[in-house]
Amino acid sequence: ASTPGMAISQSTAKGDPAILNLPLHSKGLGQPVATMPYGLPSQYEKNLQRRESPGLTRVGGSSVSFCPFQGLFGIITPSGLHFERHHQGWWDIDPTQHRLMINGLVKKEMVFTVDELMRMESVSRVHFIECGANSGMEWANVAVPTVQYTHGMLSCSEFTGVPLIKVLEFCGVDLKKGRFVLAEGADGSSMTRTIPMELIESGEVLLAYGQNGEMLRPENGYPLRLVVPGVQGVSWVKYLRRIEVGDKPYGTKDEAIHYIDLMPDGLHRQYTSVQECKSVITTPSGGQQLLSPGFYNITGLAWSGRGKITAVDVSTDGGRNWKTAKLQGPVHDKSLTRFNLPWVWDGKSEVLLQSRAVDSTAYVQPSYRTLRDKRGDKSIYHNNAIQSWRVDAAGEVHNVHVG
Amino acid sequence: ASTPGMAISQSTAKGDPAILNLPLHSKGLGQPVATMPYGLPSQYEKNLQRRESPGLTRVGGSSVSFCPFQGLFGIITPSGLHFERHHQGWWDIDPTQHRLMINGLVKKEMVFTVDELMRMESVSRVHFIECGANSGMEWANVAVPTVQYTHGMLSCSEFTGVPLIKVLEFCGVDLKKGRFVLAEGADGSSMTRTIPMELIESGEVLLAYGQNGEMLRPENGYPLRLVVPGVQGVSWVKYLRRIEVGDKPYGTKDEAIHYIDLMPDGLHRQYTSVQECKSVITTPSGGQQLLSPGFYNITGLAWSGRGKITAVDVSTDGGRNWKTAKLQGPVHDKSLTRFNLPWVWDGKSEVLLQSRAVDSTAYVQPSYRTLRDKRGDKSIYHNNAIQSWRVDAAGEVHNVHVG
Amino acid sequence: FEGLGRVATPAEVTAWDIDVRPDFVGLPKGSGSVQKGMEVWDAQCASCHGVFGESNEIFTPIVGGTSVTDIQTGRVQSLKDGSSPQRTTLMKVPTLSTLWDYINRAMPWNAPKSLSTEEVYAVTAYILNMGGVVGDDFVLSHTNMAATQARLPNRNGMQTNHGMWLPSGKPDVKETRCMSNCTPDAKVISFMPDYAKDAHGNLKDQNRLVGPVRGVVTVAQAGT
Amino acid sequence: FEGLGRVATPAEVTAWDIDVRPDFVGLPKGSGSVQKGMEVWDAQCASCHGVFGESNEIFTPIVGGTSVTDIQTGRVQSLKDGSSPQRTTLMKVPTLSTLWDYINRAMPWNAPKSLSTEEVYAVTAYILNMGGVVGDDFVLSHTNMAATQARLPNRNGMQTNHGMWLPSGKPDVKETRCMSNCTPDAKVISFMPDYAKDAHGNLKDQNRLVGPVRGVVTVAQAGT
Ligand code: HEC
Ligand code: HEC
Ligand SMILES: [Ca+2]
Ligand SMILES: [Ca+2]
Ligand SMILES: [Ca+2]
Ligand SMILES: [Ca+2]
Ligand SMILES: [Ca+2]
Ligand SMILES: [Ca+2]
Ligand SMILES: [Co+2]
Ligand SMILES: [Co+2]
Repeated sequence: ASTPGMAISQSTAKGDPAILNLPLHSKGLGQPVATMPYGLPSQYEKNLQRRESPGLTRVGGSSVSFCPFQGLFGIITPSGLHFERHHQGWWDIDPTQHRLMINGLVKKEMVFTVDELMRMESVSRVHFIECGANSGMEWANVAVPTVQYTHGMLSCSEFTGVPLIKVLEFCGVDLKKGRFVLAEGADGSSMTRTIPMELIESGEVLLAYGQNGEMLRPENGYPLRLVVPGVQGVSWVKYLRRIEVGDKPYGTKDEAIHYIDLMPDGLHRQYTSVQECKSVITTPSGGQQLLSPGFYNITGLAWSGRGKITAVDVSTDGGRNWKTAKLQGPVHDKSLTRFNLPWVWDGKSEVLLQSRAVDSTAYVQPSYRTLRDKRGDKSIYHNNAIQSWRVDAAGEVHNVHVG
Repeated sequence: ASTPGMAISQSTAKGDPAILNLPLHSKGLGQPVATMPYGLPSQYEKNLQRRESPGLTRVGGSSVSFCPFQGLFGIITPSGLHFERHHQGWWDIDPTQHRLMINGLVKKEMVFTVDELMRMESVSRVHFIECGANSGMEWANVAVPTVQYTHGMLSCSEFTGVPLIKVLEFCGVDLKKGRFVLAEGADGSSMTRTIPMELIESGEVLLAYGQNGEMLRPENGYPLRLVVPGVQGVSWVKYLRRIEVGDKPYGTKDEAIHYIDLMPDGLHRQYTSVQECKSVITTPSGGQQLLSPGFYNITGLAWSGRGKITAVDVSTDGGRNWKTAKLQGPVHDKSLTRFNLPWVWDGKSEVLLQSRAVDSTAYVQPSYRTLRDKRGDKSIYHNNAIQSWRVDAAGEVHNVHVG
Repeated sequence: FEGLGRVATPAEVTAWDIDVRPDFVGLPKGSGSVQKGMEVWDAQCASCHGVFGESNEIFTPIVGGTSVTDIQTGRVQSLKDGSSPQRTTLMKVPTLSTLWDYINRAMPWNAPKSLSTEEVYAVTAYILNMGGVVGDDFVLSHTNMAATQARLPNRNGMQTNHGMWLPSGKPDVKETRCMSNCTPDAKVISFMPDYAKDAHGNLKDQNRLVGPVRGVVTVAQAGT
Repeated sequence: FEGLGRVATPAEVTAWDIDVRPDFVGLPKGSGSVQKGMEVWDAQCASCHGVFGESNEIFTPIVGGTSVTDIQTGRVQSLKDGSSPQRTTLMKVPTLSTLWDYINRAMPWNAPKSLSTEEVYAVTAYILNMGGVVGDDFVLSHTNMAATQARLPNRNGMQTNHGMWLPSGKPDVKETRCMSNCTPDAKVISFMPDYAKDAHGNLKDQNRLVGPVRGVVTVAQAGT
């Protein structure tokens, strides 16, 4: 059950050469500080990359690159590995030339520079962003091998910005008539999405410029993007140039042709936005090989667009029996939440791993059976079903569906 | 009071050319996904770099590079901008060849591979790391111009790893006799520091491999470093190769020749480790120029090695009067904590900005006067005095001491 | 926010406020013929979307999968019976404003916002013509947009009575948090077929060199 | 942690367990003379630390600032009266184990762990000799390390009765959280002198191109 090439310490009678023969770095002088004024990961970490799923999309400018959760820790996603979803490519925009316009049902239609937005009172909050199509390839069948491709249209960052409501109030918003907002980007498609005013009134929707301590990355909307906690990524409009306050939804391309969920009766659900409670085991996960029998930490992520994660249960027998995992690390509202459960693999048994999250509204993450019973298997979006990984007798982990 | 080159929108009668003439990115197709399999900041962000302070050290392999807090947001430090402090240079170590040895007062002296450490139950926690010498150049006088150099030996990350106590218990540690631990690195100096067992018993000390979701960066100890929350950075031994359990402190070079604090009576305090409660305003801060009169967000960071931040007060008149700021964003134990206070600058008055933090032990961050009365001004280490920034009548911000 | 921001000029709002809503608020006056639309399409759209809007090369097809009956009912039958292999744009779009607005802001993909108002009307008309929604002599204009929308094959195909617009909405499923003896009949019902094992490259190279696991070798490596 | 880790072999522990404590636990048997130490120093150390250990080029000086009286009292007088411009290593180090251990593990800086045990004893002896702590004919060995340590100029210079080792320790100062009319006499007592304005480069280039502020121009720019 062990794999060739694994790096357990190869002791000779005397001991491990990696200990007995001091390595070069114990016997020499290293690199000076600021060799890398902006640092990068180790050369040994190159396998963890954003990757496309072959065959999923037809052209890179309207495509997705997936986040390599098979090798990540904690809840913060390194910005260099944040998933990407572009509809008309990404840009590195000169922030001195970027503007935000507020128009529509406001007393004063106004224009702000990035300087001005960054002078306003700001907040910093940790939130997940998930594409509505995450896990979308798997509605009907197993389609992809690893957690990078099953769940990698997901990331979590500390965002800094100004609550949109404050800026709207400053412009004299008409909250009685103005129950919807159109957010519009400055990219080729000038990407548009409708946001209900309730969300904005909650104070949670941000005009964000900061991500994990620095400015947003170009791929994520530098210098300004909308942050809409709990809601699918397509609403987090990048390169945000305009906010219009209106009295009706806007029926934009990505709410009338895409991001609509086909139900078994042939009707589409329109304006489905919230990302419901979901979880996935990241280690061990599909395409991985356990090293040897013994102790393992089953670990993964849970999140909910409706609130906080309150519990995650883990099953090693395909859902028959469950144990409650530990929520390690920070637990934030509408944020990735890390869970861990100790586990011993006997080196010979087949195992079916599953995780099931519960959120602060008491919603329990559904099985594929429950979800398909209601929605069929053609809706593409909002697949939050319980994920199963099969550990075979040789310790290889496979993506499977259990029903 | 306004500065040349500032980017307020230059409206002609018809409007701003940046709006009226659609930018290229609104009229073209951008870059495909995964153009950067590991992404980087915008080309317009290059000014924010790790930098050395000229004249501070003599050679780059034993030096420090400072984190550019003048331009950061929230509490997470981007790993590429994490401050560096090396005593014998940094290395990019092959993780398959790295080992951790536990020896001394344990039943079984043991060796672990990185594989094995990463199989253990892990935790993820957000903590600050601050060099004991941070702000050390400023004990007697103002010495450096910006917050990067006054406070930049500081960073904050989400760390993932195994509580050291669990591994020691697994080795059968003798907690009665073994009241001290020696942590040793694998670099040229095989850097050593003594850690009191009380700290380890608290469960807070981690054998960490993860930092902000990915592996530690080479400059920060890849693939393994000790995380000692609340304690000065030199104890967070990088490239960790060995933990020895002993019954006495080890009097290592960095606890008998450096990281000792000279008091006015000519005695040095030895084994000073904790980083006491401290704060600093990052915007506006030294070397910056306010753009124009009007609204600003006074924002900064507070932290304490003794616990959580419970309050931050801000003064705009050099400490005469104080207002309590908002603690925006996550508040964690022994973590950077972001504070914000709205403020209007009239465009003509001189202003003396200060911040003062309070922690969960009710300790109040001291003034320079209070601190120097007790410790003089030659101790180099553990300067947690209140920082003052003078905004002059033209809106330029200067580093000053107020007494 | 004293001192921040300024009032937008009318010309600025005009430059950016280009959206068109389902009730046609925002729609500029104008018109364009199917005839003219064909010219635009063949010159500027067909290279990506195919001469008949059928191409699946650059994006999913724009046209196809709808019937004359669908135009009458406003419900696309093939969405229900699954008879169409793929969902085309015309099978889904319920609002004509959406097509007009999107073409106007985003197409052609590599030169968005380069079309005149007339060209947008015209090429929208031509797409409808290819889908059999309007005739060859049709001229689309701001005066007949509403009437033309009333012929869209899937205009009655949307529902919004679900709990997924707002985080406070009511979920459509309710799983129970069973802890033991929950699904005695559960078994594996789907897995990756062997021929697809290498479809995502060598998974060994997509996992870390150390850690609790290694990536599985899915592509034979040179020299091994 | 079933199945994880293995027992270290004696050879492995020997290879890595090199630390020497103030009570000399860990000190290998051996000896080295001042004479031999001078050879080592001149060949392998002086290039960085200076022929007399006085260099301030690569690191602060090793030797200097101590007196015969200090050797007697075990307290370095110049630490109190500030008569020495800089603190040298010998002015601070209270424990001889520290010097031995550090040279053994870390020096020469560019070739650490290359010295023999004899060389470490010898060069340690030579440093003490340069500092006037031992005579020219002295031989340092494991048997006289303790006695030699009892001559270190600052051996009595440390205190540990402070609250800063553990986060639970008691702070040495107590500021009050005054909120109004707190320091009526407060004034600026220190600021950057004008000649140092450019010492850290052009601050304009160390601040973002947008934001609430700009960096101040501190270095005249070409063409402005
Ligand atoms: C260079 C390739 C290219 C050209 C030329 C082009 N398109 Fe497109 N078109 C695309 C791509 C790619 C998308 C999908 C964009 C996305 O992901 O949002 C698209 C989307 C569309 C859509 C929405 C389809 C849907 O279901 O979302 C319409 C309608 C459309 N194009 C019409 C046109 C028209 C009309 C023209 C010419 C005036 C045109 N296109 C020219 C590539 C092109
Ligand atoms: C290539 C330059 C170089 C050479 C050669 C070198 N050193 Fe050093 N030495 C340094 C540096 C740099 C430091 C400070 C390292 C640090 O920051 O921890 C240092 C530190 C020391 C210290 C500790 C001083 C203190 O106050 O921390 C001693 C003792 C020392 N060296 C002795 C020696 C001896 C003995 C040799 C020869 C066997 C030697 N050095 C060779 C550069 C050198
Ligand atoms: Ca789409
Ligand atoms: Ca040092
Ligand atoms: Ca509009
Ligand atoms: Ca194949
Ligand atoms: Ca030892
Ligand atoms: Ca100068
Ligand atoms: Co999406
Ligand atoms: Co330090």
